[in-house]
Amino acid sequence: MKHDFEPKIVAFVCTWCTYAGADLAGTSRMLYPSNVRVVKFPCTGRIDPVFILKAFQKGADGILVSGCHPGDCHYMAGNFHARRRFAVFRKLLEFIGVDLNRLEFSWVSAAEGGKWVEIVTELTEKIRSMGPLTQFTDLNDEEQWSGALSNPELKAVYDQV
Amino acid sequence: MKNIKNTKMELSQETMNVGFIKKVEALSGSSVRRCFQCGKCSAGCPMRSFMDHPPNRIVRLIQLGQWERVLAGRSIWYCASCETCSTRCPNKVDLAAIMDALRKLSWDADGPSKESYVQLANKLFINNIKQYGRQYEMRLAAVFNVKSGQFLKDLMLGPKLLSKGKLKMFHSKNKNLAEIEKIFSRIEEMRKKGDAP
Amino acid sequence: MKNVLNYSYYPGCSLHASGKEYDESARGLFKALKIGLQEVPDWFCCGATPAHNVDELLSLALCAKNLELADAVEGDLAVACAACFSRLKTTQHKLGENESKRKQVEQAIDAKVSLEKPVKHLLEILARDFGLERLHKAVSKPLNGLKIAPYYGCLLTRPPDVPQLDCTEAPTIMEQVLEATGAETVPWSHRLECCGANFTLSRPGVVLKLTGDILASAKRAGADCLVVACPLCHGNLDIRQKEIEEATGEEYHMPVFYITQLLALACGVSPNKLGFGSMIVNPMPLLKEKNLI
Amino acid sequence: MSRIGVFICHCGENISRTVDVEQVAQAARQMVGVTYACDYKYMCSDPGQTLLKKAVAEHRLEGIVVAACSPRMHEKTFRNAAQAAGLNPFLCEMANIREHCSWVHDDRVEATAKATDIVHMLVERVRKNKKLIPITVPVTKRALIIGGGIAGIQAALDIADCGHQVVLVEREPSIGGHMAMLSETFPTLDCSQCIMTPRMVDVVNHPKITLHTYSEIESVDGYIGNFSITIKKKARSVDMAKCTGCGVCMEKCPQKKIPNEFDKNLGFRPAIYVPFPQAVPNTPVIDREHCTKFINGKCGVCQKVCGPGAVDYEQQDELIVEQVGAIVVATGFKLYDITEKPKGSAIKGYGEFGHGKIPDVIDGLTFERLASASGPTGGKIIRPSDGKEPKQVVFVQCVGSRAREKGISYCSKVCCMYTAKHTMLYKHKVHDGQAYVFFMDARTPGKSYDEFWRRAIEEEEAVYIRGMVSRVYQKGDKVVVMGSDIAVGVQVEIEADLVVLATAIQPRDGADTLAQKLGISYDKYNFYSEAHAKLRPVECATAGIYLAGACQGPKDIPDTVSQASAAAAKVMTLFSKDQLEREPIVARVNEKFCVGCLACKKVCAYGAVEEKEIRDRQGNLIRVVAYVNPGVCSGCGTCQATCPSKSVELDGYTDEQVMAMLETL
Repeated sequence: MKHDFEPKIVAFVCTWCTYAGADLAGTSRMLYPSNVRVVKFPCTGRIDPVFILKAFQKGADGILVSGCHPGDCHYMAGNFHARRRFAVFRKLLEFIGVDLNRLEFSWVSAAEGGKWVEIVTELTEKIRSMGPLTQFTDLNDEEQWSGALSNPELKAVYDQV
Repeated sequence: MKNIKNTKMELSQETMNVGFIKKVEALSGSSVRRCFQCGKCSAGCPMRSFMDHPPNRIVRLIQLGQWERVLAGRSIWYCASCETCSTRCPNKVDLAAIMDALRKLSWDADGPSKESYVQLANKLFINNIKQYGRQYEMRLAAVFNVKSGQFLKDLMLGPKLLSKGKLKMFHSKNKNLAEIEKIFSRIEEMRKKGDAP
Repeated sequence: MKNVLNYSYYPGCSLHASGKEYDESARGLFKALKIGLQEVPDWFCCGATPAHNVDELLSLALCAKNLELADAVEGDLAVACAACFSRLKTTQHKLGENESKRKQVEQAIDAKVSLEKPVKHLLEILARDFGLERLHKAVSKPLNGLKIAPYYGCLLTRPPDVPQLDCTEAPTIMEQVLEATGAETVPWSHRLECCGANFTLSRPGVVLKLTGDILASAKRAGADCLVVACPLCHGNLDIRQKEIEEATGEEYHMPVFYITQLLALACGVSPNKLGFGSMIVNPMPLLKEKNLI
Repeated sequence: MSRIGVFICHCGENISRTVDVEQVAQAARQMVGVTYACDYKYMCSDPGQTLLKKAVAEHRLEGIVVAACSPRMHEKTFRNAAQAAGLNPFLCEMANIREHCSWVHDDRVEATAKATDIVHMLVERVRKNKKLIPITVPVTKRALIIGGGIAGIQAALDIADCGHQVVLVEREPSIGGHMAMLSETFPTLDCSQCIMTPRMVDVVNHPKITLHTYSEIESVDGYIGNFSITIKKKARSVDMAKCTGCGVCMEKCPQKKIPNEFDKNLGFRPAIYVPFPQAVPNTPVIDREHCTKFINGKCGVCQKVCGPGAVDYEQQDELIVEQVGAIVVATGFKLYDITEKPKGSAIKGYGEFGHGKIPDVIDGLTFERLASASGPTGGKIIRPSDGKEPKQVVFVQCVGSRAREKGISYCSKVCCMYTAKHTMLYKHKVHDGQAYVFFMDARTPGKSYDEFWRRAIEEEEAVYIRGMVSRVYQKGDKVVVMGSDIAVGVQVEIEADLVVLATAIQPRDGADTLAQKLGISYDKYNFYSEAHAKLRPVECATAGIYLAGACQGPKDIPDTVSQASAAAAKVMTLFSKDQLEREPIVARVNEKFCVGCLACKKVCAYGAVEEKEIRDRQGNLIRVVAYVNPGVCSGCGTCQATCPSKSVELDGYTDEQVMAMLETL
């Protein structure tokens, strides 16, 4: 291994633009870090913020959401809905204490294989320098293994049940 | 003559001199109407900064038959005949030839334009040919300075060139001189008869 | 000694006066290469720019008459001066395609115009007729280490369908000829710009500006010297260089050679016969520095 | 689902060079639910597919993951193979280990690990996949065309010639639209009437075309393949079945001085009239606003003189219903009327041109009528004010167009060309006249267009002056135009006899209300929006509705006809099947959980979400829920991500499937 820490990046992409753009990076034989896992959706409009939480929870260190350029959406306005939705969602993420640098949004068209490579590479390097995201995995471990309820109020409720 | 450069153009069939357009086209052998004012001629013209009307505007003024504005300006006398405009014109408007035509028209009319130094130099040059058959730069320069009243112009250059053997003080007569004179007189005659422009 | 090629020769007025080193070196070079040059007897002025500037018919007639004179001498017509070359070619071109102009000219010179004889610039003869390979072989003193800015000026290549010497906007003929001698040519921006030749007498201010730009560009490109094929360009670049330096405060000291001077030097002609002494900007220090004399 | 087969492709060496395919197969065998895994040199080849089919049968596979190239490349191939093996095609997924893995990574260990991860994700996904059945919708093979201009006529004839029924609805008494008003057309200068009127006659004679003129769309119901259209036939006051088109009524009508709209008010018409002699149908209509009989009841001449007894003052507006499967909207344009300044509109007037005040300042369409051989002057170009022949005519381009401040920022596209044409027509008719054109840019993209424009200048000697006109005013019997030649840099003044303004092109009045009836989108100027500017230029986002001509944006005749034929081709594609089959990637509403907030309806760009009333057996309304019409839904899934109660699911991309994939991280 070349690095101490290999971050796990999940990319939520739309099938018409960014997925095709990533395909183009492949057919053009461009190289980029292998940390990214791609999840395909018909449109960024389909991407529920819950998926992002889920991915973080399951150990993703960074997340990329990418779709068609504004105005180029295959479904006319799906990417606008997504953009608006995530603008709000970022506030929530900030509130629960996730560094917003771990979540990136971009537009990559079907013709922008190079841009896809650039974005994935930059994000990987950025997350690598930030280190792993432990908040969620720690929580996960506690829930599953410790069985201890740290909060006295919760404990009271638990005991009642 | 009052400065008409910036005055309003009142366009009508009377004020647009179509005859002038036709004359320029005939003399230059180039279409004037073909120009669509892309400005490439002015973009590459080495003399643009010395001109009052840039080359593209000259063509535009011809298109509108504004002969006074064209000939009153000094632009035509500052064209260096470098052919850059004609070479690069996307519409094959031969502006260098059009400039020649305009100078001829101005020359013939003893033009409203007197870019006198250039006119004078051209006149002397042609007279030299008529008189000697070949150019004698020393004579050309000296006469030019005398006629233009710039007695001291390039004063320092003369002796230097002379010492380098670059200026001939004396010259022999060309054997074909009679023939040259005939060419001049024939052309003059043709013009009198209206056989030549 | 038999010549490999033979030409009739039209030097033009300048080559008998301010451009005499062009004439001397051209004759020297051609002799060394065994190319015959026979001057057209009693040729006269082609009219140059002033004539066609104000009187196209006169200009065409003068050239047509000269072409007629040239017919008496054997061989294609070799022309050294770019202006004469341009005028003669233009005349052939215009009279060839315009019936009425041809008739007028015929009336003016009282003879049939003959457009058959090919008019060739010296460069064309060297690069094409004689050939770069033969030229390369003839070099006895390669011009190694000399960085040259070849200057074409206006009339060698423009307008496109008239001189047909080389590509109008990106010619390489001078570079090719010079590189055959082992010299290095620099790529530079002002190869094809106008020097303002026509105004040297009437509006020297114009010349100072245009020629100044050319010198500055050549200096920027790192050239040791300029090479020209036109006596008018030479006049402006060489004779007025001192004035330009005074006006702009820039120092150039850039010798301006006729292309034939350097070629002849490379082909072993004695430097004494090449008119280096006639140049205003002294080329000797440069030639000595490069071990060429 | 627990019997998954994993098939890993080498793709020659494209994958196996960087990915250890055997190791991936080995890892796959350890994954939960995987019954069978193998690798093969070329999965997409015939032997590869046979291998796949055999494995399905032998191992009783219930789901398939093909780890190979991008699904964009071969998903269809492998789904077909799965189907041939007896599996539902939607139980086959592709893991992209070529474009997204072997081609973009060079480290064999990393690439193999990533490929294994990708396969794992897809295996988990397939386990949650459900069988999906393609959606079928019946298609009524009948098309509605709205608008009887050249666009509507072209589309109607194309579709009808293909053997389908067409209903053509036109608001005016005659079809023909603007093209019937034009004199000659650029760039060929052929006579507009000569090429237009035969097409109009073709329409009326076509056995497959039902023509409703003087009619408007009242309402639109239904969806692709199944529209129900209510059409209002306005009372014509003439029985079309009885009328022979003899024209006696028009001759005898005592009202003769009504300005003729078709001739841009240059001529007059009676109260019972056909707009122009070549009108189709050639049945007159009574203009009830101007007819004396309708104003005060004191006439009735036309009824008396009508031999067949076709004139019917009692006729009422009539509503008819037509069932169609597709709609082509071809409502065309109108010219921006700079004399009026519509209230509440962002569009400002152009007082400085004096249009409407100075009689000799006219618009382009008026000039067309002047130059038309069948126009009010018989093709003689005269000034409206005194009927004299104008010797100096000034044309002004871009009046209203390309002027953000005035409310229209777009280019009207046809003005440069028709103005060039006008200068030619003028020169052909007034040989000693001089045409001047003030223009900002000449926009002449199109076959033989720039050449045409240059011809106007170089051969027909029109003087083009680059620069906009500042003001136009009356001076005696002349109209003075104040402009500027920006090439010369001085002001220009021309004392003209006639000034022609090339005013902007706008959508027809009422374009927005029609769009609302149809459920299609339109831009801020009321031009209709296409589904995709490049790839779906003639379709609306609403399935089954197509666009043709200037209603979608300013357009010239060749472009209009092309678009109309393209729209017709789209309709014919739709009609080529009895049932409309669509990929079943559509959203479904779980009515049990739906709270009826209809947030989904708001975000749906296709209008696929409808309100559905849930009633008890007595018919009492219990609640309203959302319903996604599968015939209209395009499957973007925005509704699902929006739904606050998670009661919409997009088939093929359910939350369950996505979550299963994320679980593997």
